[in-house]
Order: sequence, then C-alpha cells, then structure tokens
Amino acid sequence: MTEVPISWFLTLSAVLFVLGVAGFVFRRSVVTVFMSIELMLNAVNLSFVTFSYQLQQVNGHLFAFFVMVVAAAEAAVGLAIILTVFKNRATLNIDDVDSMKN
Amino acid sequence: MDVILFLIFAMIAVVCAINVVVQTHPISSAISLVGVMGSLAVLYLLLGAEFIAAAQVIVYAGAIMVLFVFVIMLLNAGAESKHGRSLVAQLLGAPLLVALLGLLAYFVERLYPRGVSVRFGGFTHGTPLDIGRALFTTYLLPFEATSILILIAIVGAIVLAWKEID
Amino acid sequence: MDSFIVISLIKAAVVFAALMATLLYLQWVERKVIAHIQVRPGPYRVGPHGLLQPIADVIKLMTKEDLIPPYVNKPLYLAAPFIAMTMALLSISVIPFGPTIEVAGYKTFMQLTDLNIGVLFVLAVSSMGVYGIALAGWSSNNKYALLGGLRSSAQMISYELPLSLAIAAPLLISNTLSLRELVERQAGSILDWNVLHGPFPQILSFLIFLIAGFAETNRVPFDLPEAENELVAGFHVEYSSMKFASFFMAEYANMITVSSMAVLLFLGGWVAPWPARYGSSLVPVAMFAGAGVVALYHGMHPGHRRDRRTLPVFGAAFLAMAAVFLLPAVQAWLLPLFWFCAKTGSVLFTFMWVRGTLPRLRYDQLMGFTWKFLFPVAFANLLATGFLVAWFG
Amino acid sequence: MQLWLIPVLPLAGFLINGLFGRRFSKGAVNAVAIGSVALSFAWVLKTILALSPLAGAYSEHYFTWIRSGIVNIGCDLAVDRLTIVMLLVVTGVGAVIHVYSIGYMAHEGGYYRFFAFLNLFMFFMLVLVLASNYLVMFVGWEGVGLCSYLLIGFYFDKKFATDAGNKAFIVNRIGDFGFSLAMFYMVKNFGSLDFATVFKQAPGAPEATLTIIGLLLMLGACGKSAQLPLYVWLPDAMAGPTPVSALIHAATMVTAGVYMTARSWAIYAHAPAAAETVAIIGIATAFFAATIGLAQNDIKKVFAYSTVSQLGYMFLGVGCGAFSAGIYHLVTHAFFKALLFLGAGSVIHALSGEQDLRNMGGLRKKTPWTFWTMMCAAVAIAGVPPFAGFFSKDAILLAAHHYAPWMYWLGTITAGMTAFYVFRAMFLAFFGEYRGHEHPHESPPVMLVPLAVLALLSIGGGFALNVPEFLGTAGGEEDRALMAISTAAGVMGIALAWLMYVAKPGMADSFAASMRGLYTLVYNKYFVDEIYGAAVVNPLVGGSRAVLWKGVDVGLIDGAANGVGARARNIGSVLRLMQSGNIRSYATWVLFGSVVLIVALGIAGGLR
Repeated sequence: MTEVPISWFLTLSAVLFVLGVAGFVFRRSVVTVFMSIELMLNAVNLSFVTFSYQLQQVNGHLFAFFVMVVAAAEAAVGLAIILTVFKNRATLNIDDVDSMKN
Repeated sequence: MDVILFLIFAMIAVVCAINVVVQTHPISSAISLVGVMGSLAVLYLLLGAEFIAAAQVIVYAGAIMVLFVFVIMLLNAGAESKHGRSLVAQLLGAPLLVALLGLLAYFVERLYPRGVSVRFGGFTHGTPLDIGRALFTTYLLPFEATSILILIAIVGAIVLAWKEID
Repeated sequence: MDSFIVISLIKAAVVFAALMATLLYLQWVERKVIAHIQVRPGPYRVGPHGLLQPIADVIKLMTKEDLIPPYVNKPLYLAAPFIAMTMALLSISVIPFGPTIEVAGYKTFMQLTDLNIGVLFVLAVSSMGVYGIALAGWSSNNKYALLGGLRSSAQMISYELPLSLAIAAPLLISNTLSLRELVERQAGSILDWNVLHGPFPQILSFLIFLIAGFAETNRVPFDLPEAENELVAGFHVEYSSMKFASFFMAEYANMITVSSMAVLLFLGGWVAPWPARYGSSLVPVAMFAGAGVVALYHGMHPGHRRDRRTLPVFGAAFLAMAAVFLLPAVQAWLLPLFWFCAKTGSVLFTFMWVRGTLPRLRYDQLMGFTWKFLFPVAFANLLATGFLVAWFG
Repeated sequence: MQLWLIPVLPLAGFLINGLFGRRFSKGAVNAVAIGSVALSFAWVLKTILALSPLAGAYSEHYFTWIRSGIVNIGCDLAVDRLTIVMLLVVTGVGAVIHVYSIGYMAHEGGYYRFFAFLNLFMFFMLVLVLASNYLVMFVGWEGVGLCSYLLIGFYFDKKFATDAGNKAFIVNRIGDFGFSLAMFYMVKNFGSLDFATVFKQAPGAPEATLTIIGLLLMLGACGKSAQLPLYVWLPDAMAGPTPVSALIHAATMVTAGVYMTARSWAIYAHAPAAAETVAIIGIATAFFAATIGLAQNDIKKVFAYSTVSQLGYMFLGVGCGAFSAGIYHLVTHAFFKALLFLGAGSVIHALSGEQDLRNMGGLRKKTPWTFWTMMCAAVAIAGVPPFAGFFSKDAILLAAHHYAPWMYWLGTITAGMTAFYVFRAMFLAFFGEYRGHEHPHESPPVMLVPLAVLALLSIGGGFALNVPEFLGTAGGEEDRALMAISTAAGVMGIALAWLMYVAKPGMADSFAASMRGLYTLVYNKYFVDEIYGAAVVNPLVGGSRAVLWKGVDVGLIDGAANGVGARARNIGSVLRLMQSGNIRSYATWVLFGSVVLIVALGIAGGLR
C-alpha cells in the first residue's frame, strides 16, 4: 500500500483546524490567539489543495493562494492592532481587552 | 513510500500544532507553527502542489511568521498571564471542540470512502505555469482585488502603527 | 533506482566536501583581500602565506569551552545556530555547477537535484534563514542580542522584497523557474546573458540583486545586526565555540549562495563569455599558466626566505592545472566548472571589496534606502521589463 | 434638419450660465444667454426656409423613450405650420425680452441665475412647442411650470414672492393632474400618445371618450393658461421680475394651454360638448377678469388681469371652432401684452420700484419713449383698427357670433371694459400731475429698443401677419356691422376713461363711492382667494394637522417605529448578557454555532 487515502488528508486538516479552534478558545495571549487563526487557515488550505487533487483541477490551489494573500494582509493589520493595543493598555492578555474604552 | 512520508509529516504537523496550543510562551508557539507550515509544505508537494508549497514557505513561514516573531520580540512578550477568565469558554469549550472534531471526522469518513487515494505524481497541474495561467485569466478580478486589499492593509498597518503612545 | 541513490550520495558527498573546504578558505581569502586593501599582509604566520590559518582556527574553535549562559532559553538557544547553518547549506542542493556529464557510463547533472521551481526553492530557504538569527537574538536573553535579532529580521524582511523583484525580471526573460533551464537559455555569448540580454538588459536588477544580497547576508555595509561597535557583536554575542563558528559558516554559505544565484540568474552560469571556437577554452589554460609563471618568477626572487620553497611549488601546481585543462577528456566538465567558479569568485570578490571600502549605514538610512529607493526602482524595472517582454516577446 | 438644435441651444446656454455663470462677467452672461436664444431664433428661420412651403408635418425621431407593452413612446420632435407660428413667437419675443432684461436686471442680484433660468425656460417652452407626442409635450409643460416657479420666486428672500411661486406651482398641479389623466385615457383608448396616431383615430372614437379627454385636457389648459376657476395664481405671479411677467406670464407660457387646445382641435372637433365648455369658460373668464381689472391700482396687477381676460378670448376662439383665430390672438397678444408689461417695467424702473398707479401721473413728459410705445400697445389691445389687436379680436368675435350670439355680446362688452381699464392705467400713469416722490428718469436704450420693436409689431402685426390664412383656415365672411360695434365698444371705453381720469379726475372716486358695495367686491377680486382659502386650503391644512399629523404620523408611524425600538430594546436587554466583551466567549459562541450548523446540515441531509 503506497497510496494515501484522500480522507487521511482531510482528517488531518480537520484535526489541525480543531487544534486551531482550541488555541483560539483556550489561549489568553493575543499573539497566540492570532497564530491559532493562522493555524486554522493552514488547515483549510490543506483541504483546498486536497480537493484540488481529488478533482484534478488547479482551482483549489488558487483558493489556497488567495487565502495566503488574505492571511498576509490580516497579519499586517492584526499585528499593527496588537502593537497599538499594547501601547495603549500595556497588556497582551485577551481577557483584559473586553471594553471599548479603559 | 508515500504513506510513510505522509505519516511522518502528518505526525510532525499534529505534534507541532498541539505544541502551538499548549506552549505558554508565544515564541515557542510561533516556532511550532513554523514547523506545522513546513510539514504542510511537504504534504502539498505530495499532493502535486509545487507552487503552493513554495508559496507556503515563502509567504507563511518566511514572511508572516517572521513578522509574528518580530512582534513578539519587539513587545518582549513573556509567558501569558493567567488572570482573566471566560466562563463560557471553560464550560462549553472542551465539549464543543470534541463534538466539532467528531462531526468533522465522521462526515469526512462518510463522504470519502477509501477508494480515492493520493499518490505522488498523481497530479501535475500545480506548476507555477498553471497557477499563473489561471490567475491571469479566470481569476484576474479576484487577483486584482487582492492586490487592492494588500494595499489597503499596508496603509491600515501604517496608520495604526503611526499613532504615538498616549 | 539504486544507481540513482548511489550517484546522489556521491554527489552530495563531493559537493559537501567542496563546500566545506570553500567555506574554510573563503575566510582566509577575505582576510587576505581586506588586508591588501588596507595595505597590510594579513595572515602570514600559520603555514606558508597563512594558508594553514583556517585549520588552526577550526581547531581553536572546536577545542574551546562551549559556554551556555544560565539565563538563556535553552532549546531555542541551541536550535538557532543549527537552523542558521541548515538553511544556509540547503539551498546549495539545487544550484547547478555545470551541464550534464558522463562519468563511468553514468549520465548525471553537475547538480544535487534539479527542481523545476529551483528559484522559488532558494527564495523559500533563504527566507527561512532569518529564523536562525532572530531566534539566536531572542533566546540569548541579552539586550544587545535582542536588538541585533530585531534589526536582522526587519532588515531581511525588508530587503527580500527588492531581492524578489530583481529576481523576477530576468525570470520574465528566461521564462522558467528551473535554474538549469535558466542557464541553458543564456547559452551563447556574453550578449545572451540576462545582464546584457537583447532589448532589455537587466543591469539595473543585477545591481539591485547585489545590493539586496549584501543586506540579506548581513554583510558590510548592511551588517547592523552584528555591529560590533554598538551592539558588541549583535545576535551572536552569547555564542562561543562551534556554535559561534556555525553562524560564521552560515554567513559565508549564504554569500556563496547569493553569488551563485547572481551568476545563474544574470551572468549565464557556467557558460563561457564567448564560444569555444573563438578560443574561450584556452582562457583557463592561459590564466593558470600565467599564474604559474608569475609564481615561479617570484620564487626565483623571493621576498621572504620561506617563499623560496613554497612559490615554485605553487607555480608548478598552477602549470600542472593548466596542463590538465588541455586534456580533452576532462575539458567537458572542467571548463564549465571553471567558468562557474570564476564568475562566482568574482562576485564574492566584490563582496569583499565592498566590505573593505564602504562604511556601515545608519539604521534609518538602511530602512529608508530599501523602502524609498530600492523597492520603487526594482518595481519600475520589473514593470518596464514586463512591458518590453510583452511588446517584443 | 436637426430640429433638436432649437431647444438644445438655450439648454446649453442654461448649463454654461448655470454652472459657471457665477464667475462670468455680466457681458459674458449676456453673450451666452442672448447668443443662445438668438442662435435658436436663427435656426428656426433656417428651418422655415428649408422646409417651406411645409404643407404637412415634418417630424424627426431621435430615440425610443418608453417601450412597454403596446405603448411605444419616442423622443420625437415635429414641425408644422402651427408649430412654426409658436416657434417664431417664442424665440422672437423671447429674444427681444432677453435683450430688455439686460437693462432691467442690471442692478439686481443673481444676474447669471436669472438668465440661466430664462434660458432653461426657453428650452422647455421649445420642447413643448416642438413635441410630436403628448408625453414629450408634457415634459416641456412641466418644465415651463418649474421655470415659472423658479422665476416667480426669483426674489426668494421675500416671503410674498416665494408664496406666489408656491401658489402657482400648486394650482398648476391641479391642471397637470387633468393633463395626466387625459394621457392615461388616451393610452387606454388609442394605445398611443403620438399626435398623428391619436388624431387619425379620433374621428372614429366614441364621442363620450373624446369628451372626457377633451374636458381633462381643458382642465390642464385651465391651470396653465389661468382660466376660471384656476386663474388665481397668475395675478400673484407678478411678484417675479417684470421681464418674467412679460415673457412667461403674458407672451408664452400661459398661452401653452391655448396652443395645446388648438393642437388638439381634432379631438374637440368631434366632441362638441367639450368644445362648448371651453368656449363658455373662455368667455366667462374674459368677462370676469375684465371686471376685476377695472378697479386694480397696481399697474402690473391691471395687466395681469388683462392677460387672464385676453386668454379667455383665446379660449373663446378655440372653443368656437376657430382655433386659428385663437392662435392669431395669441400672436398679437404676445406682441402688445409683452409690450405693455415691458413698458410697465420701464415705468417701474423709472420710479425705482414704484408700482402703485396712485403714486404715478404725468410721466408722459418724463418718459416719452415709454409713453409712446405703450400707447401703441394700449390702442392695439383696445381693438382700434388698424392696430394688431383689432384683427385678431375681431376674428374671434366673428366666430363667436357664428357660434352663439350671446357670447358675441358679452365679448363686446368685455372689449369695452378692456379698453377702459387699460386706458385708465395709461391715463393715471402718464397724464395729470406727478403724485409720487421718486425722481423719474427715462430707461436706458437697451430697454427702449425692445419696446420700439414690439411697438412696431403691435402696430403692424395685425395686417402684416395673417395667421389664419397661414394656418390654412381663413375665417368666415367679414361682417362690417359687427366690426363697427366692437370697435365702437373699444372707442367708448377709451372715451370713458378719458372722461373719468383726465377730463374730470374726481369723477372716478365719486362713482366708486356711490356704488360702495360693488366697488369693494370688485376691488377685492370678488374675494375669490378668501373663498378658496376657506373652502379648500383651510380644511386641507386642518385635516392634515388633525388626521395625518396627529393621527397617522404621530400615532401610527411614530408609534410603530418606537414600538419596534422598544421591543428590540427589551429583547436586547436580555441578549446583552451574552455580550460580555470577552473575545474567547465570543469565539466559543461561534464554535457553538458552527457545531449546530453542521449538525443541522447533517440532519437535513445536506452532507451526503
């Protein structure tokens, strides 16, 4: 058996996605939460590429590519927001950032 | 051979992903995440997605994660503080996660019987040539839209970071 | 299958050995070059003309106490030099040194492996290189190291942009991402090299590539991460012994990578500047012979007592090399290798030359230079090339 | 033939002046405004030359405007002889009045605005005239209404001016309502709004249909042309600048109703009841307005009621079946009434804004040009041969005599009254002693030249331009006796005015005192405005306050809106407990939602 069942890839993707969700829900550091989002995006990308293989067409790769672009934009803005929040409140704990103003 | 490769890198990915979640220090999480991305790149190669694999390393690991590491270093973020709590997350979080994973796995298994399988070289249309061709014909408008998005993100990041400390 | 693995292993061993030797002696060469620019002899004590100096350095570094400060983040502190070294060496694996050759009945490339996305691979690996430095700076738990790491990551992210854009321009002309095909499309004479190619010579992007390459390898004038007079050595201030050596070797390996990439992308790889029928195959012969003669002459009239023995030996060796180049059996693979090494060496010499000439930039100048000058120029150049390719292609 | 150029040239003038006029010098504004109208006039002349002798209609199709079911309405323009007459009046008189406005408006604010509006008016008026179907005509119809509103309220910082503008606009809505209904009815019955199609089908249509259409169209015409009972806006419209009164509210726009009725004569010809209604309304308005005119002291009001009265004459002519006579009177009226208004403007200008006849007098010496030119117009309107008014009025009265003799006699009495009140105004203004305080001065040449031009037209326009013959419907045989009677009525009116206001100045007052009640009634315009106010306006306002505002708006709409808001707040105060601001809680809720979604999808069978 040298071939990998396609469901394994999808299951791996699901596992990674759930781990990302877990990070989002249980971590308190803003940066880690942010990285959990990236982890989820990666998991979804894996699904896209897998589907692309299954359907033998390149569209899934394009979606993955766009996800990367959006992730890059999101990282730039998100990290800038984190910097601003840190400047203003001197905290990286996500539970401290629960009101619009101090 | 393909199965062995898959199992190795899937293992690395899962272990690193768990590490991302359980590490209390952001930089450890970040390095683990780089590990996840690297092993995912290998899996992409296995699926015939050469370009995406390279882009994964260049964009994700090489740019986005470096940015994360940079910010963590800049803020000198230590291990996360333990105070603060979310009752909802504590009570509902774990059961819901288990439910989600179970549902996803169940549906994947139900929807994808064992017949379809992946073999290295089974898909050869993931070259930069194919991606580029699709990107500049079918997906031209989304592509241009993302370039605008990037521009906006740059401007937004600069505006946000420009603000002086109050 | 088996022969493939065997050949690959042999090639890997050969390339690794050659690379290590080059890394060792590159430092000697650099010290010599800098010394001569500054009108002093440089290493001279260990071995003839200091030729054994690198060996001595290695022995010294290996036998030194490997000190791990108590306040560092140990796993990352240990991983950082390893990452830096690995990433630096990894990109060598896709760089071709010459065309297909036939050794003992086996046909093979003078290259560890040919990827059809070789250029992307090199970019990807080099973009990972920053982790070594950043992590080293952070895990050392030292403010100078942290500053060095911060600077280096910001600098490398920033300079990667013009670097990629500068790479994209010749790729547009050659229309391939495989490093091997890239060279094959520049075959012919010097006028077919991308740097001088046809209606759109890439001189501008070659210069941008070189400048960004200096920054990517943290070389003078962009060596702020390790600015010794303000950061007392930057990110590797807490490292000693072989770990310190790893960073050094990584830097030199990166230099070699950047130089060979410049050669492959812009200078035609292993292709001779003009076709063999006009005598390009005689150039190495003439060079080695000339060097041999000069060495022999100086051996007759030695400046130092020791040179009386060493210089004639070297002269004889050079003459022997010249003779080897005349053998038709080896010419097929030796000539391309010679041209590749000669070109890479020239670029490396430029690196050293710049280091010996230019002062270090200030940090804001460094960032302003790339974002406000290099990036727009690279972009404009890429746009112009794109339009020209679309127009004439 | 590029008919579209005729209206579009003034439109271009409007756009240029309207958009950039603020930065222009007065000279530039003049050049643009008058140039565009003059070019339009020139293009009309060229059109006439190119199309003569113009036996039938010539039309141009530009694009399909509305296509829906059976209705296919194009943006079409057409020219026939009727249109030619109107075009010449509109562009010719329009151009003259533009020139006059240079002098009149020289010291007013909003100079460029005034000319921009005038040009816009010209555009819409020309569209109205050139239209080849009712809808395009309606566009022009509404457009001139808009311009009328804008120009009546030109001095928008004065309350009475804006009120007058509102009144004109609202009263016209009633008429436009009739016009729209007529169009709907036409589409329903004829399936088209094209003049040619409708008129071709008219002879075969049931008389009831045609009568309804005719009456509805008449309602529209009554609004636009200030006929009973919708005439009340026109006297108030004198709040606008005098050139506007001359151009819009005497010469062109108010005659649009007459034009429209004449244009639709094919319908009226087969709907005698509707035609008779038009005639009755016309003669009633003519008589009624003339009586009011007898006792007015504001010089512009006198002429305004005179305009209403003369429009009544035109309707009388059209209603009697002599539509060419009505148009004939329309043309001559455009000359002499425009001249009267411009002369009045010149007087007002001379007296720096004084409009009350009681504060004038003896201006004959001070402003000789104005006096003599206005005298031409006064004689013309009085119906003295061979001035312009004589011919056209006589044609109408002749037709009326054929139609119903009582209309002729009422018309003749009205003619006498017309002569009386016009000359009353003339004598009060120009004879006797000066009773005012300002220092009168003659107007500049730029105002006097248009007066002279119009005076020539008032003198010679009658026999030089035989409109009925041009329109191909020459009137019946001449009746010298009837002619003599109507002329005598006019002369008698003049003589009476001379007697009462020049020969024995005290006589008018004693006469008014002796008939106190009647005089008060007439002086107060029969209290029509007050009656309308009590009967229509106040109940409407009161009803709106009580029912629409307090009941519907506050009770129902506000109540519903506030009720929805209050319920939402109640619900929100419960849901708010979930909005802790804690991001991880939110994430957990999102997770919860996605799990529910997947389960729901699975149960529904979406994931198969």
